[in-house]
Amino acid sequence: MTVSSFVLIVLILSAVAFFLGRRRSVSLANGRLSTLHSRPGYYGWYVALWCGLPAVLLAFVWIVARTPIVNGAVHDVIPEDVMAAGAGAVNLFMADAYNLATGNIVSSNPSPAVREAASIITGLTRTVNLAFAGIGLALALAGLTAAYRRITADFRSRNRVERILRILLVIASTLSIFTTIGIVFSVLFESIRFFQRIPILDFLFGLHWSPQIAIRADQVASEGSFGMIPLFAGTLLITFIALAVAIPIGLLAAIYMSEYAGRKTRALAKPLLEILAGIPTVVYGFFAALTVAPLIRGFGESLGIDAASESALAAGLVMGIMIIPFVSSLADDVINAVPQTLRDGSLGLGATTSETIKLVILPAALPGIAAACLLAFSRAIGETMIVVMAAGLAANLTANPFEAVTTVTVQIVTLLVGDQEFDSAKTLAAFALGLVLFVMTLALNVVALHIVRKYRQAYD
Amino acid sequence: MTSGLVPKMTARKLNLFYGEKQALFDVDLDIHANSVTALIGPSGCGKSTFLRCLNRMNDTIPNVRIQGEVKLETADIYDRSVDVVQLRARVGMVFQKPNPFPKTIYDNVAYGPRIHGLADSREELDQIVERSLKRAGLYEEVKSRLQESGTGLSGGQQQRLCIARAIAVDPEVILMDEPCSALDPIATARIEELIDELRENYTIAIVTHSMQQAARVSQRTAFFHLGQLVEFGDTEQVFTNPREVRTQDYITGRFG
Amino acid sequence: MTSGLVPKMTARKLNLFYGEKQALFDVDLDIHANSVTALIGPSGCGKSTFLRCLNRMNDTIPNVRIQGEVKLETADIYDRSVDVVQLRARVGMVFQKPNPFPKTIYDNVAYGPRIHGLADSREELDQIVERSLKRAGLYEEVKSRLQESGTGLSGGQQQRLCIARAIAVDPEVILMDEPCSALDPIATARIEELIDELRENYTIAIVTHSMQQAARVSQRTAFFHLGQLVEFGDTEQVFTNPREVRTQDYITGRFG
Amino acid sequence: MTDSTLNPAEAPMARRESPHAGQAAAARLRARRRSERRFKAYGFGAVLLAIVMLVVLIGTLAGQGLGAFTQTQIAVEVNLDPARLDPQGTRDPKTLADANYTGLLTDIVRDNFGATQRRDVLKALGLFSRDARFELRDFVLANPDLIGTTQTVWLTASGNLDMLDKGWIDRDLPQAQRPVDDQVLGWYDALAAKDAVSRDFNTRFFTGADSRSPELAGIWGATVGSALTLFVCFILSFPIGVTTAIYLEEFAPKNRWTDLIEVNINNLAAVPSIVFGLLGLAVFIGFFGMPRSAPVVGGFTLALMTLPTIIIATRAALKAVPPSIRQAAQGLGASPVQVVFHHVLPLAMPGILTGTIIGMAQALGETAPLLMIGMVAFIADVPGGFTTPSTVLPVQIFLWADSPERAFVEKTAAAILVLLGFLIIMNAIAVLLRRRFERRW
Amino acid sequence: RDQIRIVGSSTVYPFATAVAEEFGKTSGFATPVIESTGSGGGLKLFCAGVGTQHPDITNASRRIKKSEVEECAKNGVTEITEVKIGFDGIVLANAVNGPDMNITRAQLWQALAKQVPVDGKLVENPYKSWSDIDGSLPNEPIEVLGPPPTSGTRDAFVELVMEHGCEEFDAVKAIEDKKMRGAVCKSIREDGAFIEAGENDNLIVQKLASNPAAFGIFGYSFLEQNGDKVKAATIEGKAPEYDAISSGEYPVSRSLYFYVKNAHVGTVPGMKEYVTEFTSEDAMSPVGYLAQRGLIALPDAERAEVAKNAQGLVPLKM
Ligand SMILES: Nc1ncnc2c1ncn2[C@@H]1O[C@H](COP(=O)(O)OP(=O)(O)OP(=O)(O)O)[C@@H](O)[C@H]1O
Ligand SMILES: Nc1ncnc2c1ncn2[C@@H]1O[C@H](COP(=O)(O)OP(=O)(O)OP(=O)(O)O)[C@@H](O)[C@H]1O
Ligand SMILES: [Mg+2]
Ligand SMILES: [Mg+2]
Ligand SMILES: O=P([O-])([O-])[O-]
Repeated sequence: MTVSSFVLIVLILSAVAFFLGRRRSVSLANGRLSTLHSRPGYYGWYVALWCGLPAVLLAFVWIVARTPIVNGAVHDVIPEDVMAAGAGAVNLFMADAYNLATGNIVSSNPSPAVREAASIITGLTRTVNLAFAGIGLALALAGLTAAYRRITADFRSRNRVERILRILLVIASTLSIFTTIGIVFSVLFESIRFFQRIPILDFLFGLHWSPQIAIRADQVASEGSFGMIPLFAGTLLITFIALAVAIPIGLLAAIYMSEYAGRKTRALAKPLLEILAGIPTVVYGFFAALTVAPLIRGFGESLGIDAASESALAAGLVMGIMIIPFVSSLADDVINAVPQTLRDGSLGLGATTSETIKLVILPAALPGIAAACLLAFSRAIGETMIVVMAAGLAANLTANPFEAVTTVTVQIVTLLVGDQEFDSAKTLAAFALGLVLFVMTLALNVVALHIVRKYRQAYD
Repeated sequence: MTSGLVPKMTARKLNLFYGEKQALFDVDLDIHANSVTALIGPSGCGKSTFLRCLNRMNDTIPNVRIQGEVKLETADIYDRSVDVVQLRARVGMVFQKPNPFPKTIYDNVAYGPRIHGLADSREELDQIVERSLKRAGLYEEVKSRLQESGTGLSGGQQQRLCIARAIAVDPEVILMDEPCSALDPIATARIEELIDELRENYTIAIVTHSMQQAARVSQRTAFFHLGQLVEFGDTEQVFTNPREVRTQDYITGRFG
Repeated sequence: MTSGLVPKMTARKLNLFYGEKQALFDVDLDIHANSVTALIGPSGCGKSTFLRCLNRMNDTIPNVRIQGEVKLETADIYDRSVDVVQLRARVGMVFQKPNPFPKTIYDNVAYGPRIHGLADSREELDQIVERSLKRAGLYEEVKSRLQESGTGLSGGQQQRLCIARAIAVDPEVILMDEPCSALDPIATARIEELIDELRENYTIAIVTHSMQQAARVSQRTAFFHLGQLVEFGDTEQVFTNPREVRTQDYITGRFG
Repeated sequence: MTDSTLNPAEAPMARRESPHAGQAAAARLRARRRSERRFKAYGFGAVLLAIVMLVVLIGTLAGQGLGAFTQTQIAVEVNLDPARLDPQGTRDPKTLADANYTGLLTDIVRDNFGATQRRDVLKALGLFSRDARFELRDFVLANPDLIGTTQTVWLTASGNLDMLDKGWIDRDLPQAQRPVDDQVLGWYDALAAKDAVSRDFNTRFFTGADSRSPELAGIWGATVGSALTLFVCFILSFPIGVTTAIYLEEFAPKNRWTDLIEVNINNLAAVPSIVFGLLGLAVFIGFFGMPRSAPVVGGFTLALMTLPTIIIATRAALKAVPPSIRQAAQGLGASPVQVVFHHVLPLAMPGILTGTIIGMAQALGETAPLLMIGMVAFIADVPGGFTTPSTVLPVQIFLWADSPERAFVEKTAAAILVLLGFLIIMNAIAVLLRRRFERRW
Repeated sequence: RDQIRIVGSSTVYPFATAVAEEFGKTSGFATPVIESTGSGGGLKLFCAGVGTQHPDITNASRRIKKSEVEECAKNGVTEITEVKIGFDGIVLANAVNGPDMNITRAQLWQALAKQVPVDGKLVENPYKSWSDIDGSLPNEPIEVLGPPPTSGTRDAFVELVMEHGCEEFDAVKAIEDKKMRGAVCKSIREDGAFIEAGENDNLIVQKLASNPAAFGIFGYSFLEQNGDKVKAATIEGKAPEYDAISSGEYPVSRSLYFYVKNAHVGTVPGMKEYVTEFTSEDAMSPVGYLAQRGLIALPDAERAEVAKNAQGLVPLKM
């Protein structure tokens, strides 16, 4: 039996368990449902969860454990010479055996050892699967009966079910912690290796970024310089420009849609704006580089400013357009959720709509608006393609938006996908940049959290 | 009889619909200057609806349709040229459900004067806030916590806060929708005193469920029933010698 | 004296703090089964706060700290083992500010019975809804619009809807925070009748600002002032022969 | 009685001046009015500006890309020479299928264009798509009895010819600057004069997968890949995101630990997407041994990236639900879980859906993390399931945009249009749902 | 898995995919999956080990490095077949309406280096316009869009143009320290005259089209397809034309490769056949379909040699 069919069977069993539990509670109630502690559905859920959850957990163990079990057995029949040839050969041998066993690849005439291994794989896999399926089904049935037996009229099934639900909620919310841990780990070790090569202070406070390092051993290396300040300055500049576009436009659009526009206009405009968030960034990149950048260059020249054809301004402006919906749609929802009584209270005192918005609605909706802006900020920090295409890759330390700059994210991406070398500082730098960016945004978020807390006005 | 009085606001053939449902039927009513007009009637008869028509607060409810005419002095307030903001500044309102802003008590009261530019200095604003809270009989209770949130007040305190907030704007007409519903007798007495005091300079319309209160504070009383204005006249006359049977029944509590 | 009655709920040395601010001071109070206990006192004295302690609605407010003991029959409701949900199903509440769900009128009333499984069939649920609305004196007004939103009702109608919603759950104790504040005399009479009727099988605590109402419907009256329980006794005694000067002053309206 | 007979003018009142009448008040009011109008105009301008940007973007794309929905075909005379196709005369389908169609094609260009020199033949073969030989084969297999006759067959034109036909190549340029030279131009004109050039709906574009030849390239493979990937992404990120938000906002005690989680989630939103690719590579492919380039892995990875958006939006929406509604339900004895699921969640639904729309839109347009997990790839088959190699729309766009062939410019724009169509369909459901849940209180 | 998995260079990607498609359509095997990861990234994946979870073939726009071979060996990837498939010309081009350019590598170095010798001394690059370097060059400001330091193309450009160009100057030759000299030769100026554009060559072409003063550095196939927009500069008097690159007369061209993991041959179906297809005359010859995609074919003799070694899977020795 495969895992998926097992899971399917367990699901069906749980559905049955639900109806059994429900029916039992109803029959216990003798037609007076109010004599039950909880609604019949909760009894059903209770039995279903006890039937399904352990079995599903087992399925995870199954998935994780079966390959090692089978591989362990196969290991015993691997011929000496293959063993001697190293891990790669073993791996290939295994691959051959698996291919033969599953019959998916027509391999060139397999050796007897491979044949034997394949037959072990076939046999053992079947055994392991049967064993797990057997245990799993037994578990499911045991859970079902145990839970079913516990049902009495005053059994607190709702509390039980809700407790399980809460545990599931807690588990879901720890996922973000695991993701963070995963991210930190996936950048930490490489960063440490980077800092062994490049002094951390040079990295943190260096004013020059030019990761040119010899890529061929026979090349004479030109030492790259790894000062991240220009990158962070560039990131800030572009993010600032993007937010300077997105937040006012997004917020004003949100206000207009929720407070001024008619229902129909809003129903049309909001989804339209949301399309902006879904246009692939390559498209924005082309737009920024080929339409906006020349305009800005022309504009700069007409002002007598020496504008580069690749400029922070072009990238920032277009990025701003891209993140408008992050602000407009989310803010529109929270503004819309402010109770009407507050609007009435203000309007009744003779405030204009705009005064009402500025003085009453926006403060009340502040946490949501702040969340929207933070999200927009985050998105701006993380954007790559537009910057690569429109602002270039040159790490200039400048505050002049008409000049080319680059961002941390862009450098991370180009370092990771560009030509790389094992262990070269150039490749490792990407991880160090990732780590520092992570820490910096964390600090910013902490500050933001406190500010929002401070100014939050809880209505009602 | 108070026929010597000037009508400050007049409603003529006022019909109001919530979507399909008609809530007011051909209401003709004058609200006289420098007097208190009480609106009474069973729950759901349209008192609040009528009151909200007088400063166009019904504009904020979707699907409301209004026919007829409402005048403030000589101007039709539903005329396109009318500035709703000015109208609402001149015709203030205390809502039936207290709805303080999620701001400090001080800011709640200062809100109106600020937007209308009624205070030229911080001190003046402080004075307005203090005076308004005092007139609403709330000052003593909250003077030490003016910087705490208005939503953390008790029900009756919130109601008085909303009254203070409304009178701080210094409107010409004050519409009060059951301003004492959450108040104890003493606070009620304070508000009634306030109403009496305000009457000298202002025009007041008040919705109340208490016949005693209507009799105590108002000069004229309008009795609504099922969206219709059944009877309207001098308070004394309405309470002692009602012309309509329905009024009689309602006042004596025989209705239902 | 009605000392022969069983206390359904008892509060002992109850202190409550909103953050730093103490709102209740050492309150000792028994709510007797099958009787109506009225809580009176000036606005802001802690009546609502006390009432909310009785079914732990204060738990939902941040920064509230409670000391002392509240028992439902013999169980301490602040005990960790207590199921708050079940407690609130047994001790129902009508809030001071009507707060209907943004759902239909029908669903507003049917919600409680649904989650508590009080109806075994759709018809039974219909009956419960109809009966509850009738008992709250609202049915006639809304029977044609049961599927419209509860938030589109007038203030008084919303208040009665909330009463109907609370009694539909069939709790043992009903806490009512100014249930008639937005009601006209006739509707008030209807609710008072309801309270009287409920008293036979239920325990009721009611906050009111109307001395008359307290005198009419309650058997026992508690007078609060500045967070303290000043006087507590049989209603007749409290109104005719109060032991404390403050009570006397309040009842006669001389307070201030 | 009423006082309607009374003339208000007759009874001028000596009353205190209202602060809302008079010169100063009027001036103040005018200023406020102006500020009101300005504010409203800003709002309108903001919406308009955003929509204009959208229209410009889409308009440009449509101008470039709509052409790709048609494909040029050319008609040629084919001598179905039995000696070439079926020397034995058995009409056996296998023999017919294995015949030398490239040779037949060479015959065709010789007969139709008089190309005999090797150079000319090659150039003339360049008029046809690389699949012309298979088209010929299919034609023969479908009509074996026509062997021995001469037939007119429509064959797909090459990308360059397609560009020429659609006018993207400027004929007036000197030969050296054109991708097609004068000889090809001459052939084309001859064909056009015979009405042997036509443009048909490009079904292959909508049903095929990637190809190195622009005239054969299709978007369906990437569309299916996107659908599979986003399905996995949604199935994971929506429930997990919403439940996380519910836990944090409604159940979690407010302490340092939950603050940490909150900051953490906000911070995850700022992690560059490629880092999620690294994580996906390490965890899903490296640790769990999931297959490379597969939609499951893509979905998992994008889900990690989408989660913060959904969580943040959901939390904002939950926060915005007034406490009075929670209290009302609690007062009736609803359990916290019931309060949330019966009341708060439905009211927060618009915000949750908005977060989902935006998060999914972002996931739909993302390429960088997919690079790490092998989805930036040439895949010539339409993916058959969650574990078969596949690519996604933005990757396809990215790859096509990087191709030298001129005809891919048009395909790129068309692929973007398809992606936007995909986005609109995906959003439409959510938008409709959202409208049903919207209400004010 | 039943299909070949290929990773590696984005430069080789268009050619490899063309072969893969042809292979898939005619051989009966599944069409290989080809990822565009960049040469270095591809080699990293390729060298990670033997087994079906690792790729079978990697493309590279440069030769495999010694360190990479060692890394491969460390992970058990010992037998690798190197297949050289042809050349990629790197061109310097500008908009068709811009000035014609006739330049040498030495002049290019002068235009783009960070430090240049002036009067025998190394100074920060003072040249603002091309004509500052030589009167024969156009009187236009120097503005060159080129690949970023992370790109293989950039390395090739540095090696083929910069390192070559600098050797012509005595002041450079005079530098004793090898490291120093390397740095002087290879460092590219950062004052804005050289603009690091992304890896998308189409974008560079389009940027050039809208900015006649600018030059760009990109691959030959893009020049071929965009003759209406851009024109190439001649370097040392040679225009980047097919024959000139093929014969090696045009100096700026590099070789393209792919590497086969021999251990996988026999396990993964079709690998041999794929290599055969790639090295067939049909594909690799000057009239083959790869040439139509812009690949510059190897000279005939070398091609035959490559095909023979490749089809025999002769392992690389370094
Ligand atoms: N959430 C809160 N936070 C802080 N203080 C509060 C809060 N709720 C009530 N208070 C304060 O506690 C005191 C008692 O309030 P409570 O609501 O119990 O009064 P009450 O007797 O019900 O008055 P009313 O008749 O006006 O409703 C008041 O001074 C009030 O301002
Ligand atoms: N927003 C609304 N949508 C639909 N119907 C409404 C709305 N507001 C009020 N109504 C209905 O209009 C009628 C009049 O309502 P109104 O609020 O004016 O009553 P009221 O006289 O103020 O009653 P109460 O004393 O209970 O406040 C009622 O039947 C009410 O249900
Ligand atoms: Mg009302
Ligand atoms: Mg209260
Ligand atoms: O992808 P590359 O050819 O630049 O390594």
